[in-house]
Amino acid sequence: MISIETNQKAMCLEQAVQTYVKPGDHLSIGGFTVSRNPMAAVHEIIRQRITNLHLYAHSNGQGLDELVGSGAVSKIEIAYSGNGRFAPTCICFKRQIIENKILVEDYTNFQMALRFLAGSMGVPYLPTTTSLGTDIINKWGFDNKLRENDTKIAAKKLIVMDNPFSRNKIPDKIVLVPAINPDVTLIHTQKADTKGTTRIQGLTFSDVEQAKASKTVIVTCDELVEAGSLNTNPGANQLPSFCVDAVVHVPFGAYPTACFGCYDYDAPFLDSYRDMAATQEQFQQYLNDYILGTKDHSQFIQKACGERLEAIKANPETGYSDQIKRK
Amino acid sequence: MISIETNQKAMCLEQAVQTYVKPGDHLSIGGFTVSRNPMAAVHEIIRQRITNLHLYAHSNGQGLDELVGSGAVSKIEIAYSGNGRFAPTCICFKRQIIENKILVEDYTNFQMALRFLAGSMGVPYLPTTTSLGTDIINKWGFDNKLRENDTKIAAKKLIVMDNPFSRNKIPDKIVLVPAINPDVTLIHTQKADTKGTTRIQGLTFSDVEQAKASKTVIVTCDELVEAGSLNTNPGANQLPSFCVDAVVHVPFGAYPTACFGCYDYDAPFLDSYRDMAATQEQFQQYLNDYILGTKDHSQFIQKACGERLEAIKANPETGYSDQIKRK
Amino acid sequence: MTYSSKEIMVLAAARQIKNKDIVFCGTGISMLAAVAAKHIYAPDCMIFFETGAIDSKLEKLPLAVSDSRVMYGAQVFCSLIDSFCFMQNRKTGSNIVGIIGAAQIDPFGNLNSTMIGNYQDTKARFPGSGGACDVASFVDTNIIFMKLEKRKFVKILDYMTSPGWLTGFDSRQKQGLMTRGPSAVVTDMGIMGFEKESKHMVLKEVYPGIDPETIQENVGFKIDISKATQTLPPNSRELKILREKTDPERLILTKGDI
Amino acid sequence: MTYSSKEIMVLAAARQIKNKDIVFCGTGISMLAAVAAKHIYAPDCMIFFETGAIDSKLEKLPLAVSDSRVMYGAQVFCSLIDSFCFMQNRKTGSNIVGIIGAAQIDPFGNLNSTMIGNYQDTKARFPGSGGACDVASFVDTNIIFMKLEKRKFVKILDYMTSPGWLTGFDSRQKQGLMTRGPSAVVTDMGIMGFEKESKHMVLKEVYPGIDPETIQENVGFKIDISKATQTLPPNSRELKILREKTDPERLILTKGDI
Repeated sequence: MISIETNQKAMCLEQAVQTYVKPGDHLSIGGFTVSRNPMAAVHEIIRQRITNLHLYAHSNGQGLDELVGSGAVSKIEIAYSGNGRFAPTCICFKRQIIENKILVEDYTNFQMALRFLAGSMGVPYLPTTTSLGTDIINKWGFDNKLRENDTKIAAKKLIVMDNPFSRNKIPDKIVLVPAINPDVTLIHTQKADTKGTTRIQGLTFSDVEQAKASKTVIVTCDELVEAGSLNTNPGANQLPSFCVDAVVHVPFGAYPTACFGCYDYDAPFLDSYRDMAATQEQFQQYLNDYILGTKDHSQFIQKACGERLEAIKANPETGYSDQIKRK
Repeated sequence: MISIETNQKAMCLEQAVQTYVKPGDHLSIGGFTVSRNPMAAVHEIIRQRITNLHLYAHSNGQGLDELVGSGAVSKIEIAYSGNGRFAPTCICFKRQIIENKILVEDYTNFQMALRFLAGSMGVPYLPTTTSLGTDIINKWGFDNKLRENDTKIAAKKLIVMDNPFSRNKIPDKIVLVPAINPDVTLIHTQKADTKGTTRIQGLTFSDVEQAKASKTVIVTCDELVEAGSLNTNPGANQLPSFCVDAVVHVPFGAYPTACFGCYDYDAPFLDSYRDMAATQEQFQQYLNDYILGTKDHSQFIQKACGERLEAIKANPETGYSDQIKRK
Repeated sequence: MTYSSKEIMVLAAARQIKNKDIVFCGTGISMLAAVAAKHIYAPDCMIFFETGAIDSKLEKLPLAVSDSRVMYGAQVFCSLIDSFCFMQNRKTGSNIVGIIGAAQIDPFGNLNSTMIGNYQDTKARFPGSGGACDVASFVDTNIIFMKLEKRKFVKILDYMTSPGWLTGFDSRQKQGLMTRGPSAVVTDMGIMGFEKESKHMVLKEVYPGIDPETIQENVGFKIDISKATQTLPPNSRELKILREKTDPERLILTKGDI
Repeated sequence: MTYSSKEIMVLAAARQIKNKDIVFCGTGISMLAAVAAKHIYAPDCMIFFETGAIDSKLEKLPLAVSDSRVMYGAQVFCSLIDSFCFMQNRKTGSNIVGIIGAAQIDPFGNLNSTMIGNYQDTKARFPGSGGACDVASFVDTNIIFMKLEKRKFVKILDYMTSPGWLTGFDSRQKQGLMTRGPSAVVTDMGIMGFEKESKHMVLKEVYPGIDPETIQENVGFKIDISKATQTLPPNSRELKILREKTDPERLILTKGDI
């Protein structure tokens, strides 16, 4: 009972990115600060020199910063751009905003999560009461003209309206945040099967909503298993195969960020990245040496992590590593 | 590190219902048609003769029907009232509507789920596009006067408004469905710990949203485990302890409905229930014999199921029983 | 080979399912049709339920959409909300086929599964929408199951639970619904469709041995029966799989409502 | 026993946590304060993160709210949306205490964690709201962490990321926010509160050895320092647990931003 369509989903990363990521696409990437950034896929986008991307991320760290630093991104909508203690604000992100090289639209954490949820639900917006009275509402990064010209961008950043169900004005005002429907979403996960059934272990962040909101989805995974073999525990799976277009087996695909239960973030590398990204010249050198100068993710890891690879592997009981130096 | 509050949550069913369910309360019950109805708790409400309840259910079967039949319910908001092949429409429910003994407000499945979700999110409503042009929108079971008099009922059944983010009118109209915040929610689950951490195995239906939307929550469970022992697999748990007020150990607490992995629905009993509930007189006799005439759920099961109990126990591999006669 | 009207009805619906389809079905005969489709015609179609069980294994026939038999061996457990979101989202929505039943249908395929009488003065009561209105609102391909009876095929519904083509022509889009109305009404005597422009019900197929006039007699409003073709009778393979694999216990084939 | 200003700052915040509290915290020093509270004062408080880890075990100090160390041994994994819903819902909302930091604060406890300059012409950039605006919008008890510096305590924010008491008095309610503004600003020299009516910042406590005048000198606007009391110095038990159990690797105590 294996269909043709089924077999076409498992492919190499080069092919997946070539097939599904186009210049100018609205791209969404999963993960959260130091965890499960889809780094292998991000690096492949950089290698294929795909540019002018409109990036959606929730609270992303390394993946966002490298994409932005490489010049692949022209606009970004986001709640948070930081890499934990390693980079309280993402480094290339910070520089490119100050140098006016990317346009940013700022939302809150809850709002970005609601926006992906709205996209996955097929509704144009979801209501909340967060951010009333703040500059999240008052200051817009994308002006009306930009919004009119690109119909993939929401017609408005957000709308404040009266609560139509109000009794005694509780609550009185509602903030409507617009849905996001990316052209393509990249997520990295611990396990997937060759049909596309996807299992995220540990926290899912907003990966599930991002994927469900998206027109196409690329899943990279640390372990690729036989079609149907995840069906023994359906409650542990998040994405049905019909939500996924490409499944790519990439061991350590989130490196240098963490993948709960598989490996930890590579703290020494993230510390050194801070220096390697300190200026655009240095970052270009990093790109040349580490990304453009390597053929694929396994070569990148050899260069970036080398012998530390054993140390970042997770303790199967706790899901993180006690070996990696974090200070 | 066990707190006083922790220990107070595990209690007997009589105490839990006495403490948390009051006449006139807005009550929500979990489960779906033939599965995981919180039957033991429903029967205890009937035994304690708590009345004038405003009932919220999603797509409930046996629990709803017995509550309604017993006269405990005055108003009900619901998507579906049926018991699978055993009662395509719930029997007492049908009779009491025709006899004008209860008031009903009809919503759709998706709308009821959204209403609980809205309640759990603390927003007054959620938007959707389902039901445009239908009598779900045009015909209201609760009139404006009733809605004005009971401020726990939503000010309006629903509101149709223009899509404020509309581009090319896609979508053009939006249906806003109001949040539900029950006074108390009853759910039955396979496992909970004595602090209140709750694990539902199999489909969760709308139990999680109902519980999170509620001011108080009573969880009955087939297995009560030591505080913290479910923390070894946090991804399998749905409700944190701080959402739960009372945890009650009730083996077969969903009987005669099914509890995935534990036991199946008792098909012969559900078939005979159809006859026992056929008239109000017969149903009163059923109540006297089976509910009021039994002291607790274990006595009820003895009477209702007797020697079939072995047959309804689930095959641990499939989660259901191959022994129970379903024809 | 002889067969019952229920059997041809189930198979007639099942034949419409393709391998690429993601099938949403309700309880009873619509579930039987979906499972039969998977067993006979479209092994790669995925069946899912409003309760959130996706791509269920269905080794045994469930008697309700919450039956533990929809859970065993499923691909993913989702929430109720997720189930309906799959119908609405950009990627999966267009591949979803709904199969639902009702108590009444009108000439434009609008359905009543709520009540008979005045809403404030109920004469008969059904379970309510459940997911029927939602699937009828959200999917592009919706197949309706109805036993052919005059009291079921009525000119005016007592209560419109689920939207069909509303009042015909472009009334459905005008109300804001973004998908197509029902594509077929599968009955125990034949299959109805809807006229391209007016969206009024027409007879598309009659089952072998049924006279189109008999169908008209059982419909409470006038339909065009002039262009109906004959449905292929079930062959022995179809019947064998339906009887021996899909419902060997005859839980639905001989019991339960249509 | 000697202690650093960072240590007394962490302990001053941690002392405000009670056993019944459900503590929401961000990265860095606010996380350290939450974990210290659980180790020292309120073993039954539950710590949760915007990433959805509820009641984390926290055997090792996480370096980000997505760190795998927040996942191990947690009670429940929720979604990001769930985390913020717990703040808003009727049952759990009032027990939640937020602990957040920022780059700038104004006299009414409004915060900037987004940028310096004009929004169309950025001079310096911070990570953005993350969950800060949400927690500041939703919870009744919000504790703010700030290093006391004139460039951080400013009269007018460059960008208001998170709502405090807005322009004071009842302006917060008038904007539609349904909860109270911040309750305390914990700095490395003392603790600020907000005047009951006007909601203007006032000095509540000074740490031992700090002159209230010095605090005023480091605040970019005038505050009432006349009613400040002295904070109890950390005792040896507090310091011992903080140093040996909460951050034995000194990941935050000697490194990282406040």
